[in-house]
Amino acid sequence: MSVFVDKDTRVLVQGITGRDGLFHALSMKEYGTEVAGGVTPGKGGQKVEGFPVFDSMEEAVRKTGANTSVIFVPERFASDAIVEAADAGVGLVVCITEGLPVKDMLQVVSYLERKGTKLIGPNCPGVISPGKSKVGILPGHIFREGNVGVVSRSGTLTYELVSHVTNAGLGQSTCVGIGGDPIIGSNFLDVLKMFAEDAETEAVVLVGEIGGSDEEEAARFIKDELGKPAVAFIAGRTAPKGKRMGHAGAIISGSSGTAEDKVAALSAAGIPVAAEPAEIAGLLKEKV
Amino acid sequence: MSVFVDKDTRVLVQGITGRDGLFHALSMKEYGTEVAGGVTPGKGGQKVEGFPVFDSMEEAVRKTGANTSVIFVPERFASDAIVEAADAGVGLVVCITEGLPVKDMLQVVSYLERKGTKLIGPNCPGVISPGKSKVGILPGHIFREGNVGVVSRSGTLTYELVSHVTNAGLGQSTCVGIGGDPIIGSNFLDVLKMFAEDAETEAVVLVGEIGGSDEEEAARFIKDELGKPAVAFIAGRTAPKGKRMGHAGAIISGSSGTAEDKVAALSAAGIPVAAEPAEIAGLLKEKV
Amino acid sequence: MKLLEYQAKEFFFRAGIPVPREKLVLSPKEALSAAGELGLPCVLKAQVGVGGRGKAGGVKLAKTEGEVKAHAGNIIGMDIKGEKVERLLCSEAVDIAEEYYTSITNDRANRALVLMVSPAGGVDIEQVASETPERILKLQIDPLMGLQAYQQRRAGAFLSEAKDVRKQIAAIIGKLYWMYVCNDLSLAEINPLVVTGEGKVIALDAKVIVDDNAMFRHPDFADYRILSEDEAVEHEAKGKGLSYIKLSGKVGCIVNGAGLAMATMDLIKRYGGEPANFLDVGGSSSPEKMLSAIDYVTSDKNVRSIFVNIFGGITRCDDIARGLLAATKDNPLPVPVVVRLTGTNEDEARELLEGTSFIPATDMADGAKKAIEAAGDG
Amino acid sequence: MKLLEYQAKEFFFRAGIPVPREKLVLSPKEALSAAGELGLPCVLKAQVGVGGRGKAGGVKLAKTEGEVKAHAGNIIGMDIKGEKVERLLCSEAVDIAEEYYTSITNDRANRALVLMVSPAGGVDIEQVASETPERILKLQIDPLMGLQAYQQRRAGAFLSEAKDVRKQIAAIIGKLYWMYVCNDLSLAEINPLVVTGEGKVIALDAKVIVDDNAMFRHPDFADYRILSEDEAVEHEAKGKGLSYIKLSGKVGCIVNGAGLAMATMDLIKRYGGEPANFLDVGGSSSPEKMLSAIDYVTSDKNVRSIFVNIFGGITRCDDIARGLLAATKDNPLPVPVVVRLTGTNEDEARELLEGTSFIPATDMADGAKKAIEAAGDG
Repeated sequence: MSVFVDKDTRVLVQGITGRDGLFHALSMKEYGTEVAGGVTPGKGGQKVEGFPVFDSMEEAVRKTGANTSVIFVPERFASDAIVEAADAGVGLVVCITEGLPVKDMLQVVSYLERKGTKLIGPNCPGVISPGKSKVGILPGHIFREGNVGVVSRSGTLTYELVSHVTNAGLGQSTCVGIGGDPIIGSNFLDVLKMFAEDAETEAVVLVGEIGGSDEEEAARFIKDELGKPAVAFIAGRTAPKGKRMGHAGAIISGSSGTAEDKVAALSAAGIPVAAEPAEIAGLLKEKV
Repeated sequence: MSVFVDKDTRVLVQGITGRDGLFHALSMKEYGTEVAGGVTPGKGGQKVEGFPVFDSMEEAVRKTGANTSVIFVPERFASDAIVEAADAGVGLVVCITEGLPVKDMLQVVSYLERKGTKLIGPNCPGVISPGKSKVGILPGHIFREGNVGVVSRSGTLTYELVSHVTNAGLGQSTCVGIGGDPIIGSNFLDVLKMFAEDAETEAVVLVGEIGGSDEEEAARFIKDELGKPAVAFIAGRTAPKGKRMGHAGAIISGSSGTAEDKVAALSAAGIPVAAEPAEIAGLLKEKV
Repeated sequence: MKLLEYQAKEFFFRAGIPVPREKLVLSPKEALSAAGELGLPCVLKAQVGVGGRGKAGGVKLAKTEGEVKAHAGNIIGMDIKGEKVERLLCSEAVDIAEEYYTSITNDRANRALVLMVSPAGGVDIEQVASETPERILKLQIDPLMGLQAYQQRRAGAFLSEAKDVRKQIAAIIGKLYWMYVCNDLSLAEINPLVVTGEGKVIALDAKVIVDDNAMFRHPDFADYRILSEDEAVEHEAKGKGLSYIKLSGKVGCIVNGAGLAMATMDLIKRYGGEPANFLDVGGSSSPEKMLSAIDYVTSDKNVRSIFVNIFGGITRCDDIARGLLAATKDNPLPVPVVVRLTGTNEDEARELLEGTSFIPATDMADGAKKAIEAAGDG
Repeated sequence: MKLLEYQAKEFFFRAGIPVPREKLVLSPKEALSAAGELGLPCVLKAQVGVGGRGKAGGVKLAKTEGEVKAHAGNIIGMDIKGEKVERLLCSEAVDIAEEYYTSITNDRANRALVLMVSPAGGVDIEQVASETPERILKLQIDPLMGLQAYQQRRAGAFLSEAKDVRKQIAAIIGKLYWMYVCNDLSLAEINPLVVTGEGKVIALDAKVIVDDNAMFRHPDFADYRILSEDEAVEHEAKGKGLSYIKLSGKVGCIVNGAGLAMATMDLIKRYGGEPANFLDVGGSSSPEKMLSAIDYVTSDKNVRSIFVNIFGGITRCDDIARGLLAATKDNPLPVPVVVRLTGTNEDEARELLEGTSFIPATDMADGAKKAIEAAGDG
């Protein structure tokens, strides 16, 4: 058991003939993920680096039996690609592309919920269950099989934290980057609920940042319902007010969404918060 | 047990201060239905014929604990009224109003499905479980408690058929008029599925008419899945092609949707079809 | 409300869907001048609401001015399935390489819009559906998401191998969808959608039906309403709350409820008569409504008797009775009227009609038989 | 993209939402002539992107021509939270009977639009939310159904007892919603929405933010972009694929990834330094991007050192190294640069930088410390 992906994950890459799509198709394959092929409208019938290319997700799913898709198409076409994947029947869509319009995503998220299709992202690094499967752009070599679940609003900061966890001899069950776009398919709560039910996950690392109140909600869930130990890191203690720090949601509006608030909420819920990335492994070791 | 309504049904009348709304609020109450009050925006706080009037469904549900609504507001406001009822948390909405735009209804039906709110109509006479509750405009005195489930696309034709059934000494478990608008909330299949699971329903009368292929689908379901005897009546054997016979759906387009096709499909599924309304009771008696 | 081709093409044009260069004309003279503008050869197409105009000789190719004049003269005034041709669309002749079928309509069973395309264009799509269903692609359109770009691409790919043609089709389908949604249509059909010799995709014919229930949102559409004689009567009746459809029999019907009205017609036929009309007076019938109902039925000179069949639910039988009495107060009815009233306030109604010239009936079958007899029908 | 008040009011006006009669002016002279047109008294409002202009003295009532000239002269050129006032909105004075708060925004947690109204208008809504949450009504808007008429009515009823006022509010909220949807907004706020002495409801202030991700659908909106000096730099950087925000410290940062960039700033602070900026070079960083990143950071004259912190995932460390080398090939860097590269191709990168003036760091903490030391900060 693991979360989102496992050995049975069969991936289609939407936008496989693009530079990033192909690079990561190869990188996923190298990691051991079963990459069934890809889709680029108008380029069906070709092969790129051995991957079959299809014109549509419907055809690709029908011919390959894939159950997952990862999206690298430009932002203007990304929401259509998500819906096409859901309609083609895949159970999980990972959208790497960033910057999707809010209006489109509000519709997409509501639609996918109705269809029962899970979505990670947009604007996310993807998901990995070390030793089983990787769907996205995470650098596979820093991960290691184990029992720590990681959920994060960030990309490279996650790698930084994971590398400390791995170096400390702790492996990961699943690591999910939920994405930094204004509207995302899976938020902290969605992933934490999955970790709560995942037998392989024994402890959780939560990587948050300024903006919104997702960390506060996560703290409440961890305290009341997760049933497993958790530690956290919050980025943005030095972020100025009213400035969007890269991610759409990473902004302190008025006086809400500060790192202090989040650290306080997590601490109050009994969740240790690392003062710097290197501390995360130590805190985690005390818990497991 | 019964279908859609029972002794616990508590009704709010949307448009209770209108002529039809008030007339049928009284008629339902007289039949024994628990009418908790009604809603007319801008007229909250009044009482009409003893019924409390509220400004909004939210307030009305909160203050009365009603679980059902019946709609008598003009067609331009009816889809909003349906959504308001669903959002206020009622489990069943019966829309008597006819002539709702298709675009609106496509949205409403999809939305209510997601919310888990049942809808009967628009353009329907409503539903009655004799001796328990009546929600709509059906004339209560022609019904009688019993074990025949009736489902119909029509209004007065249903009364005609029911009166034959009642006069023959057979009572009804529940009688549902599903409505004649282009898009309706509950169709034959939805109601037949409920009859299949309803312990009180021992046989079914299906009242169809020309147009569409709902009767054909119903025939398949009755044969394969209903598990109870059924008889049918089809109106429109003499209807000309290409003319809309009152109901939006009652039209023979090209060569499809004819009464002959429907009678043939029902007969092929082993469902006796009455040649005229008076025959229905005799056919039913042979079955039960 | 069904539009005529030239009106539907106006919708297409505004939506940016390519159509041939065309001109509406009302006479052979106008046709000649239109042909002069458009160039020869050109196609003359009868503008009628009924289908099958091609087989009926209502569509002709004209290669010379003489042919334009002759064909226009033949088509204008022609009777196509009971509809007199008054308008002619003069259209540039198009070099057709491929013909497809495309439509968006409302799928009642699935309660969703459906996009339907087929490479078998120019023919009856129902025939294609029953004989070669694999040549039709149906795509449901989700009410939340609307038509997706990938669905447009899939439709394009289903119709053609050529990339450029696929792109044009996808774009046209997108425009057709927006036209459908923004105008509250219940059908938007292009049959055929053609690829010309030069590889351009254009809508050669156009069929548009507006959702009658949404007409209140488009008050300007009333100007598009062009009715045949029968339709004009039906439309006028609708304005008075009556669903009236004229048929060819002798026994007039006045019924409350569409289903019961059909069943009444069926019963008349069953007992050997022929119904003269479908007439649903609807719910909450007022005496005024009954008066107009009688007017419509008796204005049909074939009618020899009337069967009034009312099951009182909302409709109160005494209201109906009063309406009948009011209608006969000043001038006696020209034909016998059989009355069957049951349900709400039926006793009161019976009393009201007692001793009048209305013929009472005990039930539907009795009423139908008496009406047929009175009409001398069957 | 956040609009200035007068721009937001243009959106309101086009959407049919009542606003006061107003005129944008750029000088006291223009203010005088505007006041002449609008009549006295009038209100002069500084047009700035930052909040709190009222407290800062950027909004003044002028009762005489003398006051118009004096206030306009004071406000134009005024510095409000670092933003220099260049534009002034001259607005008719409104007789205020009631003040409400109304907004539509995007609720990230619930992934839905939310309509928020409060009878406590004219003040900070966050304060209302924390102190008297019962005075705020929040209604979620379903993406399929959109804002429903009943929700508009409910909002109106929450704000006022008066039927006519309720109706006006419901109508304004409906227009606000369509304005929001059609223009891809991420905030549409009216604070205050006022009832005048005559019972007319109008939007006295207006705040509109456009969803940056949807700007491609509204190319004309680019004309609305008015940037302060800092914002202009940030916007220009964005065009080059960089998220750059200038801060006030001495240690410049160049990082890949927004989260890691914030964590890097936090670490510099933790070890006693002050970050000079936030800078995320994003994924797939090319040598060109590194060059511009260095340009931005070194254009800040406070910067005494730079910490390049890269975790290679998509970003290849050797690309970063090549970018750094290219940037120093022609002219040496004006400040010491500490480099920490880990992840994809890190060995290759290390080799590339060996023997150059770049100061290598083993990890984040090491890099932060070395950069602080190099800056002489802390």
